[in-house]
Amino acid sequence: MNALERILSALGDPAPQGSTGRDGIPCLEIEAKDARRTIARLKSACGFDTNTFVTAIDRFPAEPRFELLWQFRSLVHGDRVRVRARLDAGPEGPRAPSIADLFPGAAYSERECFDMFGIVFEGHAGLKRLLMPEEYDHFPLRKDFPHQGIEPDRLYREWDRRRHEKPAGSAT
Amino acid sequence: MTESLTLEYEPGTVSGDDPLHGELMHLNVGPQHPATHGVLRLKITLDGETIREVEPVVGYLHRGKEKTCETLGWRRFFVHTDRLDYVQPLTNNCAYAMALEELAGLEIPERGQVIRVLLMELSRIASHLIYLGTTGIDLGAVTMFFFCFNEREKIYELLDAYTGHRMNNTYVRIGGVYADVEESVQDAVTGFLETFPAKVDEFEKMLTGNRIWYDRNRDVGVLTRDDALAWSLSGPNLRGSGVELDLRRAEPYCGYEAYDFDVPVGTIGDCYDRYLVRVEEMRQSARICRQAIDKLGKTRGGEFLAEDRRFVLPPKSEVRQSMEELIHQFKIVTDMALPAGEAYGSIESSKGELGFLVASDGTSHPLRCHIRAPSLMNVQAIPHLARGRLLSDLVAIIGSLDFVMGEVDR
Amino acid sequence: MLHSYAPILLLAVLAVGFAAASVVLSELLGRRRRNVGKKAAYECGMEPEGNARIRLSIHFYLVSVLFILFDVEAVFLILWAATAKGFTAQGQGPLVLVEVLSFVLVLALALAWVWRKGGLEWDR
Amino acid sequence: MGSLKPAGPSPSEGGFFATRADWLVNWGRKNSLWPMPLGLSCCGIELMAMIGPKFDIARFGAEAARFSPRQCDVLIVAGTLTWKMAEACRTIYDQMPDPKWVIAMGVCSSSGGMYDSYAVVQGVDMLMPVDVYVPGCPPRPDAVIDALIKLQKKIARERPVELLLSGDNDDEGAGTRRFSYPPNHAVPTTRSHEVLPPDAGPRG
Repeated sequence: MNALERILSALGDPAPQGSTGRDGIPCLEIEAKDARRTIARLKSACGFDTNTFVTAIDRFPAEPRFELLWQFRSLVHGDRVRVRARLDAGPEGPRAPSIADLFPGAAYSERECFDMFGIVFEGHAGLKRLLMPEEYDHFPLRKDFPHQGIEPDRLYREWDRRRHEKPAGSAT
Repeated sequence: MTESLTLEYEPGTVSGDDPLHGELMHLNVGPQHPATHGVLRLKITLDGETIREVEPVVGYLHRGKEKTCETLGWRRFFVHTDRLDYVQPLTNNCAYAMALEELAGLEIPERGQVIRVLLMELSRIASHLIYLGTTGIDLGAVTMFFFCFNEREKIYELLDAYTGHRMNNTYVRIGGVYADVEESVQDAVTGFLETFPAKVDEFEKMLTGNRIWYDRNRDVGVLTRDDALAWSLSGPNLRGSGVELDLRRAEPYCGYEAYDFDVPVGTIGDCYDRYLVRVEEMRQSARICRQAIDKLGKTRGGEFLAEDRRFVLPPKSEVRQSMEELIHQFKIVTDMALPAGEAYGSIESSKGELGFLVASDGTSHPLRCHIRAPSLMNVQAIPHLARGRLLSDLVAIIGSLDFVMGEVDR
Repeated sequence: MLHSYAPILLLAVLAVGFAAASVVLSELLGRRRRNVGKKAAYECGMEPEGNARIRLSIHFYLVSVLFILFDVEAVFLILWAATAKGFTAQGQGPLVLVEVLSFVLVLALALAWVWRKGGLEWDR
Repeated sequence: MGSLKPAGPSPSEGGFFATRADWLVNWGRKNSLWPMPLGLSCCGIELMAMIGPKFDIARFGAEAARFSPRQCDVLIVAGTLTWKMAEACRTIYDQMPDPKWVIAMGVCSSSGGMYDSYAVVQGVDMLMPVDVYVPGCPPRPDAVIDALIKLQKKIARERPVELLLSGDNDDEGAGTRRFSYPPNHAVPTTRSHEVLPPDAGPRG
């Protein structure tokens, strides 16, 4: 009874359509809105107790543009599952439910997804940029962002100008 | 200009019971600090010496590796994987190569796998030596730094003899390794393996029974079994908490099922257990290296690189003779395309589960290459472990979680 | 009497001279470049937030007072030790010993009281 | 960047006392270069190996690696400097007492190295004057020791006492002089496979 059947049987009623990827890891295709329900069921029913990563793929020309990927591993059964959901970039950017309360380990991965793709995770406690400076206003890993960046030294020059106007040496 | 210093005193958050309590101090253990093992910044709120709140700020070494992979293409990204977890460059190469081979469905010849196991285990020893050296010097054992770096220099010499460069040697290719391990390198490694276990005993004699080391590490940063799983920790940090999960045993790759080694597991899950687990792992890695050297001896002259010309460069001699090999080389060098699809390959690196999610749309440039960094999860666990402890315990916790910023920030 | 202090005075002069010379020379020779960041407090490369003058917990003060208490006791013991040889030569050895022991005993009582009251534990 | 002026006064001009004093001051400075190890990435590991037992820089008086800029003479930028870290790096450079020097260790700090991405400073000389560049990724520790020796030779040629006598010492502006940024290579260029959104105007 391979991993895919075990998961699909445990997920029960509206079983998402699953397939086994090239690397032998079962993949589940689900809708973004019922991601939390499925993942909560995966954690409770199927024994997936560790979140390996949360990441996204920007399939730029295709619509819906972003694809969110969660991957979990079960210590008891020793197998993995990958859950994927397609997000379309709405007017104010793609939105997705956060699973940071179910898996505390996913908090930083979600912050990185927000930082790199602009996917807003609803319900995430401290959703701010993880890697780029907080005032950075682009999303680097989107396909339409140039590799060398747009004016990468703007924040540094502003800091330098601010520094010269208000010398930091004065007693604050 | 001496303006009067107005000492406006606002009580701040005084913890109710003790009126003589001081205010909270906001301290910044910033990106440039010896104890943070790289460019990690910790915003700490201190109540006296007790840490009230810790907030790690990462990203000071974010070089945009995943974007670079999409720009450079699969083959040329190999050089960048060395700089991910820069204390064990060859392990990152092997992880990346395995993920690509899984996507391409490529089989590696037996000798190539044995060489990879040897390189990975030597890198694991080197990485644990850096852990021991830097954590030792942070907690006051200065000689530990020089002992460990002395051993690490010997490993540098081995890799220098084999690959020609001490560090960041990018010697793994898709389908195997770049060159064969000659007799001289094999003897050098054997020589190193004879003296190394005695050195590890020396380290243990210095630290394990040491009263200061024991008090600074025992019951500090205790990580229970469920917390470790919930915070997605893996590797020595997870095994320190009593969970026996080692990908070399749970999901064997590269022929690891043929080696016998045992997996050290801690009990309480504090800094001391993680230290014991890592020191024991160094001995086990030396054991695996010895078995790998025997296998190398047996398969001398065997194939160390696959023959599949879609991904593996033909040797130079053949390229000069035949036209097909020239065309193969040209096609691989310009754009080595991987079949469309998605694959996740992960190995047991010295920090935990290092994985690569590679998604290809059939061209030579990846659709997505996500690097699953174990060190990012280690940094994420710092606030959970350090809250309510003394500031000096934070140094022990950072040292014991053993993360490398190149992998955290990618 | 004065000449017995000569070595100490010479040593003091040499010490002060060396310190003054190095400060003056480095002030003169070092090329002073006043730039914006130089006077700012160093906090690992970041701009320091908040004020460094905050009210600290009372336990820091308690530890320092205890240290001074037993440090001064050590100073008296050193002085006593320096002159003890002279007294034993005059035959008053045991008397001198009893005196210093009573002094140490009083302070030992203080130490015991502090210990029992829990003044020595740091993280309560 | 000490007080080295390319067309400095010729030795004979300064008079016997100044040159002898120069020699003494430079001898003292160059043999006690306390490094400020700004270990950012892989070069930081080679920097530690350099301080380690085999390539010991204690032989050059440079092993007192303080981690506070207040007690350091030479800033060794070891590793990839990103724009987010650039502010901290420039602050640390400013907070070092004069005279100070900078060694850019490794190709990443010398010229951005293998990275021309959106987050990497294309060379530390975009932020501060650099005295010695060390090629290599990471450079072998003996290459960095060679750089240290080159820096010592450079210090030996300086003229601190002479400047003192000629009164040109208080170079007020050096620190706050607006350092002119060399051309910013991080201009976005279209890569062969990169896809442009249909409405994107001309690049750059």
